[in-house]
Amino acid sequence: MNVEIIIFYIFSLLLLSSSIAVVTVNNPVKSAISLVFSFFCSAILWLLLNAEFLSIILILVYVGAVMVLFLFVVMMLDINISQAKEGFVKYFSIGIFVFATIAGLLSYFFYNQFDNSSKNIITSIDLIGTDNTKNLGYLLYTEYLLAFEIAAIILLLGIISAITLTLRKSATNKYQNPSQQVNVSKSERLRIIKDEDREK
Amino acid sequence: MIPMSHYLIVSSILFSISLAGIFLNRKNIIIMLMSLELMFLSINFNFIIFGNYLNDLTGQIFVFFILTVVAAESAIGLAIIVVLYRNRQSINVQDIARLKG
Amino acid sequence: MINYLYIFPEIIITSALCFIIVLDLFLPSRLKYISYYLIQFSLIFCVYYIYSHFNYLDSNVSELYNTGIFSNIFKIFILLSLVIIFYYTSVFLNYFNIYKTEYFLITVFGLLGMMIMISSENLLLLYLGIELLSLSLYSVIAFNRNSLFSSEAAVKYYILGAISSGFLLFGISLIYGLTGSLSFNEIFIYITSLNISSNIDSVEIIGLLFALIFILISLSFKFGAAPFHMWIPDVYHGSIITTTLLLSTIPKIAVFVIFIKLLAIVFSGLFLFWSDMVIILSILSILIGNIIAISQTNIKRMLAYSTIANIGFILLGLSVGSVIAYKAAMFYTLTYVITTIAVFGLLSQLVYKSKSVENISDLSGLNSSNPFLAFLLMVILLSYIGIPPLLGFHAKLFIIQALVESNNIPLSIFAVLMTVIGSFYYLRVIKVIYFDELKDELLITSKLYFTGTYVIGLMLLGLFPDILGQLSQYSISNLFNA
Amino acid sequence: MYWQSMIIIFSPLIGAIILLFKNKSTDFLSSIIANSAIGISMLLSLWLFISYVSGHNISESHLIYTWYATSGYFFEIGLLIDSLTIVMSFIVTFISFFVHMYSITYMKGDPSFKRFFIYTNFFTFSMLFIIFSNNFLQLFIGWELVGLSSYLLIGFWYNKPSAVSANLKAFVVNRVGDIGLLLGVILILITSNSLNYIDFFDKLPLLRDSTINLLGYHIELLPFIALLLFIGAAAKSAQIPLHFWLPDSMEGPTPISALIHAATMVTAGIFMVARLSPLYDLSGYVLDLILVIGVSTALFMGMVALVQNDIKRIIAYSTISQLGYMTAALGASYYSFAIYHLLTHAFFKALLFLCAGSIILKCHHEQDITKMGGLRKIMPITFITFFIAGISLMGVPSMSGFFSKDLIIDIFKYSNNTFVYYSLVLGVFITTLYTSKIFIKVFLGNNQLKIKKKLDLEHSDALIIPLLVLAIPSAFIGWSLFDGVLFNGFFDKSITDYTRLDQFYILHVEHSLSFFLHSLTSLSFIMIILGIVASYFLYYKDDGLLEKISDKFPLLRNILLNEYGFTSLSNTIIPTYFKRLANIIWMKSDVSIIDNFFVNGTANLINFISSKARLMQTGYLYHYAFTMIIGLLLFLIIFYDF
Amino acid sequence: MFDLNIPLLSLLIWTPLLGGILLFFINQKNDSLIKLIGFTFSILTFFISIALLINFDTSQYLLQFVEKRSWITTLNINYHLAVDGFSILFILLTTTVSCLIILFNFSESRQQNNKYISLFLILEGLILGVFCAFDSILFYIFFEAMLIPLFLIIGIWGGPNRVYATIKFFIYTLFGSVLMLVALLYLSFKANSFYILDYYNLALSLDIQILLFLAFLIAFGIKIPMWPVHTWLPDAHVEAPSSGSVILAAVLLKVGGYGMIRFLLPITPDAGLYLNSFLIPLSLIAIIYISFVALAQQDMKKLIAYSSVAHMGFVTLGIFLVFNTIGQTQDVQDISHIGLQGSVMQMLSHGLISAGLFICIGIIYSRTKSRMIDDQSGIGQVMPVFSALMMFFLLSNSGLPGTSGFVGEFMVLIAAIKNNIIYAILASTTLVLAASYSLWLGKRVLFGEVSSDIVTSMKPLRLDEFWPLLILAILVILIGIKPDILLDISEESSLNMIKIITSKY
Repeated sequence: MNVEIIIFYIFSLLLLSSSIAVVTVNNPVKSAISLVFSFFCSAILWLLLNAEFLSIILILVYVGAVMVLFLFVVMMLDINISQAKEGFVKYFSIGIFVFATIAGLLSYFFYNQFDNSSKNIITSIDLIGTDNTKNLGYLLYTEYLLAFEIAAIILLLGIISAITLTLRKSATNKYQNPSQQVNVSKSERLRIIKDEDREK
Repeated sequence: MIPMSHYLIVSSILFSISLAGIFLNRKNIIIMLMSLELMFLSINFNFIIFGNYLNDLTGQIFVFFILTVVAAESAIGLAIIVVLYRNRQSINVQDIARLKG
Repeated sequence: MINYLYIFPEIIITSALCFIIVLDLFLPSRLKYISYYLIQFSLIFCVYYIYSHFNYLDSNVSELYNTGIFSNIFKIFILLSLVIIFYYTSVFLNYFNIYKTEYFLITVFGLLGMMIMISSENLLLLYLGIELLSLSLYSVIAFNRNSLFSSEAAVKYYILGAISSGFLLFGISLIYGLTGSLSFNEIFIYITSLNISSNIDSVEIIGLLFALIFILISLSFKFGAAPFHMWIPDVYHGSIITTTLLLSTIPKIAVFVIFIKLLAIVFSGLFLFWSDMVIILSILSILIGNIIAISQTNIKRMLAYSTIANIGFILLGLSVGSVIAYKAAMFYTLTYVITTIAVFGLLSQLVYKSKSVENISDLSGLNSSNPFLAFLLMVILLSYIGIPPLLGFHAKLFIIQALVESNNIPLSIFAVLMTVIGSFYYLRVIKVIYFDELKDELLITSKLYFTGTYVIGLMLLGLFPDILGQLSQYSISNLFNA
Repeated sequence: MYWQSMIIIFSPLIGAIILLFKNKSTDFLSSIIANSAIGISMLLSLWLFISYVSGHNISESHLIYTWYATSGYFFEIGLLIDSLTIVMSFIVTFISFFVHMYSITYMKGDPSFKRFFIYTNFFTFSMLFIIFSNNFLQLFIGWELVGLSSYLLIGFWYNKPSAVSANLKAFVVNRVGDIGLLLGVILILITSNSLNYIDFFDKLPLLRDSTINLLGYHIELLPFIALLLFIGAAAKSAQIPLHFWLPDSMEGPTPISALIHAATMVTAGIFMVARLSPLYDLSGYVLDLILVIGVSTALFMGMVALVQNDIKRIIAYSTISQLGYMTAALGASYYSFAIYHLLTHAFFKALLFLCAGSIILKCHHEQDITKMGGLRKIMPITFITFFIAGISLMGVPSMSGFFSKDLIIDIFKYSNNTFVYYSLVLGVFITTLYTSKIFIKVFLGNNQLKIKKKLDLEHSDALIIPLLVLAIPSAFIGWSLFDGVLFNGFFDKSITDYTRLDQFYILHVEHSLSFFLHSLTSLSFIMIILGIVASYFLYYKDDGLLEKISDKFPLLRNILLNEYGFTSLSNTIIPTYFKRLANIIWMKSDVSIIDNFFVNGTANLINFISSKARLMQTGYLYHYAFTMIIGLLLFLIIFYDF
Repeated sequence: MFDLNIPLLSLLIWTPLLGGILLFFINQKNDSLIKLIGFTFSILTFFISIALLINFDTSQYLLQFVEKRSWITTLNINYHLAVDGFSILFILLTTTVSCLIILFNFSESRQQNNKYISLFLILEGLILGVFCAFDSILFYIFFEAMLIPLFLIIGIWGGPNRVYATIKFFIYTLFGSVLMLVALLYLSFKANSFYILDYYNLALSLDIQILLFLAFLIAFGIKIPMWPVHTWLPDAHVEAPSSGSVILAAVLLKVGGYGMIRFLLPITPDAGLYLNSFLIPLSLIAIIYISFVALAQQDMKKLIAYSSVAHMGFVTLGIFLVFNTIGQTQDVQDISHIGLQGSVMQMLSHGLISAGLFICIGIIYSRTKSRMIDDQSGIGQVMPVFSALMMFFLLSNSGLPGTSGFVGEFMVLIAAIKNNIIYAILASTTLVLAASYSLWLGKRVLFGEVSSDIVTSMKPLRLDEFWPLLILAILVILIGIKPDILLDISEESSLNMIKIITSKY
């Protein structure tokens, strides 16, 4: 019995139970918190798998940014959560069935596939290199540079589309349109009004 | 020593939970989104496990990209949900069934 | 290292994107058309560039990216299609006063995704390309923010699309775990090195089979093959018509390329398995598409089901697994895209009661109000049915020919019989156009010069199907020689 | 002979075509064209007839043109000129000419005057086409064309519903017979590889023992062919059970009844059997069948004539009955006798009809004899000619009808076929009865219709001349042709019964004079006298007597009035059941089962499936996701076993 | 024979097609110009077909006027045109009838006349294409493309129930033809060529032959149409405008018979022999059963439509009987040759007669606006010339000798009797049945008392109505009295066809 094994089982259990909570809990806020907890557990498990950089990224980016975004949206939309989960029971058995079948199939398969050879044992020795982050960075900027660029484009797309979708010119807000300001012409700025009274 | 299959089994159970979560959820789209996050988490698990097993960093690279993309995806997804909410004042899954047949 | 010359087309697009994003901010609304024309120009320039470096680019950039003749043909096709789609889109958006440059920009992101998909030689790049495309499509669908339908469609597509991405990734992870590589080439070598027929029950093969199923399902989802088609009717229906036009055309080409690359090359060793899966998919698609389309009243929805049926036909061609069949499938895909651009483009130009055309009955009596338009629409629909000598016929002919050559007579009979059932709903539209009384005058948003030319070109292509036939032959043979 | 025959045949056709395409022509011009066309034919026929009778008795065959020729089979249109042809052509053209002449007056003032002559000219052509034909195809073509002419002429007054019903009936019934004829013709073609009469006759010995497979039974070929052909003949010559169209055909103009439905067309069947005598000689039991049909037609149809009151119908039934006599002769293989009776009958029956027409015209188209009377003084010529024709019909010795009819009766007398013999003799009695009935009712008694006598002859010359001309052969042709022609080997080259004929002549006839004298003591002459006496009492002396007798036998009367059920069968039962059957087939089978159930049913089924299947698309996201996941699951399960 | 270097067949096909396309661009108000152009092009086509006939060598069975250009190189499909003795007869029929239809159309005025006539010309071109094509895919393309013009003709200018009728017609025929496509592709795969004559040399097993046979049978059986797949025809006829009915009955149905001769006979003779005990009853049912159905009709067009089906029963009978000669003596083969010729003859004759009848019904309809038999009576008194012509066609329809209607039936019956006398006995009932329904129609419509004021006020026959009828009538008589004018043309081809079938196995 080694510490790693204990950690593995504990956090695996926590991970699975919290993810079940994500799915079953009524309140989206609670659900989100459970998800955060799942992420946290996985980060720890990832550490066991020699993925230090990714486990930190998971915490930073996921828990720190994405989940916050989730929570933010949940709060902002002010969702009515008091409704009961009608029909849940009805579908629950099907859910369990599907869950059991897929999980069973996959587990059975994995168990057969990867349990026999000696290579299948995860060791605590770092096989890849001492500095996981550095190695990753190196690969990222050499072999997978193109992919990296594309990822950047994806993020850009994410930004643009999120903005385009949600940005609304509210009637109550007062705002300036920079392009209008820049392109303003003389005739628009100055209006010459004939003073009829004076002409008389 | 934890056998690799244990990790994989954990990840596949996670995957199954997320799948079940997607269609068991009849109320809230956001929970669906969260189930999806779980699904990606399980996939990331897979990659990391396999990377470890193969003694190869490509798996982790992949996970890195998945994280990036899923973040962007979540942003867009949430934006869409916001748009939907503005139109319908609800993000109840059972309410968004105008398109059918 | 990457020789950037090879990815110059992508670089052109990306830089044009970045430039126009910024430029557009500073353009006054009356000058917004400039960015539209810039986008169009950059697309055409890109076509020109690819065309002028057609052979020069014929090499692998790296393990990640391939820009062979095969990819170039599809890229040119996609680019040209997108130019046409943008033409219709701009007319449509301008008419309904919802013009936004972002629409085009986001679409061009999708285009980039497709180009990456087409060229990718690596599962990672493939994934990124697919995601880029999907993300852009999610936003484009939701673009008409004030429409409940649009946002509902976007949500549905988003959730289901994410599930499908998950499946894809799961499959990829299995492949990675089994072969230790993401490169198409290495996976191909690994699979062919396994002696499939002798150890059919070995764990590796079962693992690969699992991976194959996950990847295939994900791609079928993107393609719209039943039973993973559920999003198609809703999304087509919910989006504005030009988005439907976009959705139903070029992404299918990109997905088709992926299909053919993965199935015909990478997983060619697993033909025994995937051909059965593809047959199941195609039979279901043809059945569901053709049968449910009959009871549709919304024209976009009907065409959505028709898309499913058409996808079924493409898959039917793929399932055969011979070079002739790939050729036929490619021919079919190109034909399908050309025809679909025509039909949605034409419908996008119609206005009924100051709204875009929605129901089939909106078209009634079109022949008496605008005979030329009615004629064009009829030609397109007949092409869909597969009435010779229109293009659609040749497409079906090629597919069935491939099936027959592989001695798959029952499937070919099934296919032709479903064509007959399918003809019914197209005929109903023709019936509405030609035989019904005129209800309310349909307005046209722009002159029909372009559409007319396009459809007549379609007819000419039908008379000379060798053009597309040779193209398919050329590109498929290049795929296999490369 | 070739060109003469060609002119005989085609002159009427040309006349018809000229009339058809001549747009404006007066009635006079039309009649001139029509009559001269027939006149040419008649004169040439007469000339040919005389030259044949005077010894130039040869048989020759010509090809006119090829209809179609293919490997081993040859379809032609040609001529066969022999004594039989010549006799028939003489009869047809002669009667046709005089009927045409008669019609000029009879049809005067009819709006379709020209059309009438087109039809009659065309009919004459068709009839000659049959007569001169040297092959079966041509026979069939002509056969149908005369049917067509008959159809057109019966329905000549096409706005009269009864006329158009009658002509439809006539055509359809004839078509029933044509089925037999056509099948027979084709059987001949495929068994003998030729349609030419002569070729076929040459092949007959080879075909004697051949059989044909009909539903697994092997049937002798030649009798079968003979039977099929006789069905055609029976329909055309109005033999039981295909006779019922003929009485109805009296809806046509009376000259037509004279020409077609008494003298010429209806005898085509007799002619055909005679023409095919080599075949019928070999056809065994079919001859017996023909005999039975002939005798029963002769007897039973004559009985029907007794209860009729319409003058034309009586004569029509009489025609059927006389045709029965001819058929009986055919059945006894004495074809020449049949042809001989055909010849005499043509004249006197045509004359009877023309007289009837004359009477009808005088009586303002009243045809019921019970309403007529006393026309003797008003129409003396008609009276005399009718009298001649009448006694000829009865068979009063020395008249034409006597020679031909008594010959037929004598066949059976000498062949000890007593049943047939007595039947036919009874037929003579009946013939006498109804002939006398007409005679008495029309010419004697009171002038019920108050018809005035005019100073001129009863009608114009064109109407009277034919009556007078036809009266001559009706009276004398029997005797004049008896020894010199009939028993002098005239038909030797065309009909095969010459040995029988010779024997008959030597054994039973000896000479026409002795035949005549002998007959004065025969049973049939007694019957004639009995008949005249009976009719004197029944029709002249006491009107009530007939009523009483018929009241005594209501069943018999009803049977006769209903023509043994044929009237209702042909007028109501068959059409009704046909229609009902047609309707059932259409509505039940075609519309309900094939169209609605299979065709539209499939479409509706697909529609139904479609409308149900679209409900799968519920619109709920979780259902969509569920479908995807189930799809995944299924794929995994299906392919896990690989 | 002199050799022309003009591609006569292409000219034949494309003249009407171009005429049709040209007419689309003519202003629909300019009625006389439309008629002029339409007639010019159709008469031009007719003259081309006459030129074809003059240059046709009837003494040989080989294909003539062959034109071959490669078309779809990827599949090795060629633009391959030629004619043999069968096709040229049908070409002549098509050009003649089309000419007359366009002439007849002059009498009718309608909306969008330019399109109407244009569609007719296009239809004519496509039908001619079917008869000329010797590449199977080209054949199929023409075969199926024919649907569109007729679909539109019936759908746009048809009667009140036209939608049902057109869609039924379209789907029915499409259903038939798609199976044929599979069969054609299979054959081309086996023969490694799309040239139809190459299929004749294939040695196919019986099972395969049966499948192929059924595919072709469904295609052509629906087109011709055979019982029990005939139900589209009455509907289509009733709803079609008069001239549409004419071309449908006169020419379009013949495509089915032509296809049977071209494909069923030489390619799948064994299957034919095997299935004949099932096929011949179908033909006999068509003859008898459909005649009864015709008897029950109240609608003139339906009656004639059903009568067409019955007549086509003879065509199929003659064709199917050819199968029975396989393995028989020379004598039997000669007879079945007569039967085959009879089928061809029956088709040609029916083309002319039904054209005449439908024109007649069209004339009545244009005056009384009703096709119901009960609505009219005594037309003969008002329109004597017309009635005479209509009566003539009705009589021809009942197979009167001396008209073309007799020739085919007679020849088919010859073949039937040789095979089995029961077939002949059953088939010959048509003599009575056809006469019954034809003449019954004549009796009700033309004869009798004038029924109503509508009939009384019917206008007399116009010249542009009279001439088509007269020409048809003359042709009917001409063929009736001297059929070898036409029979000689197809003689060699037919003999060769029999030889192919019998020598193959």
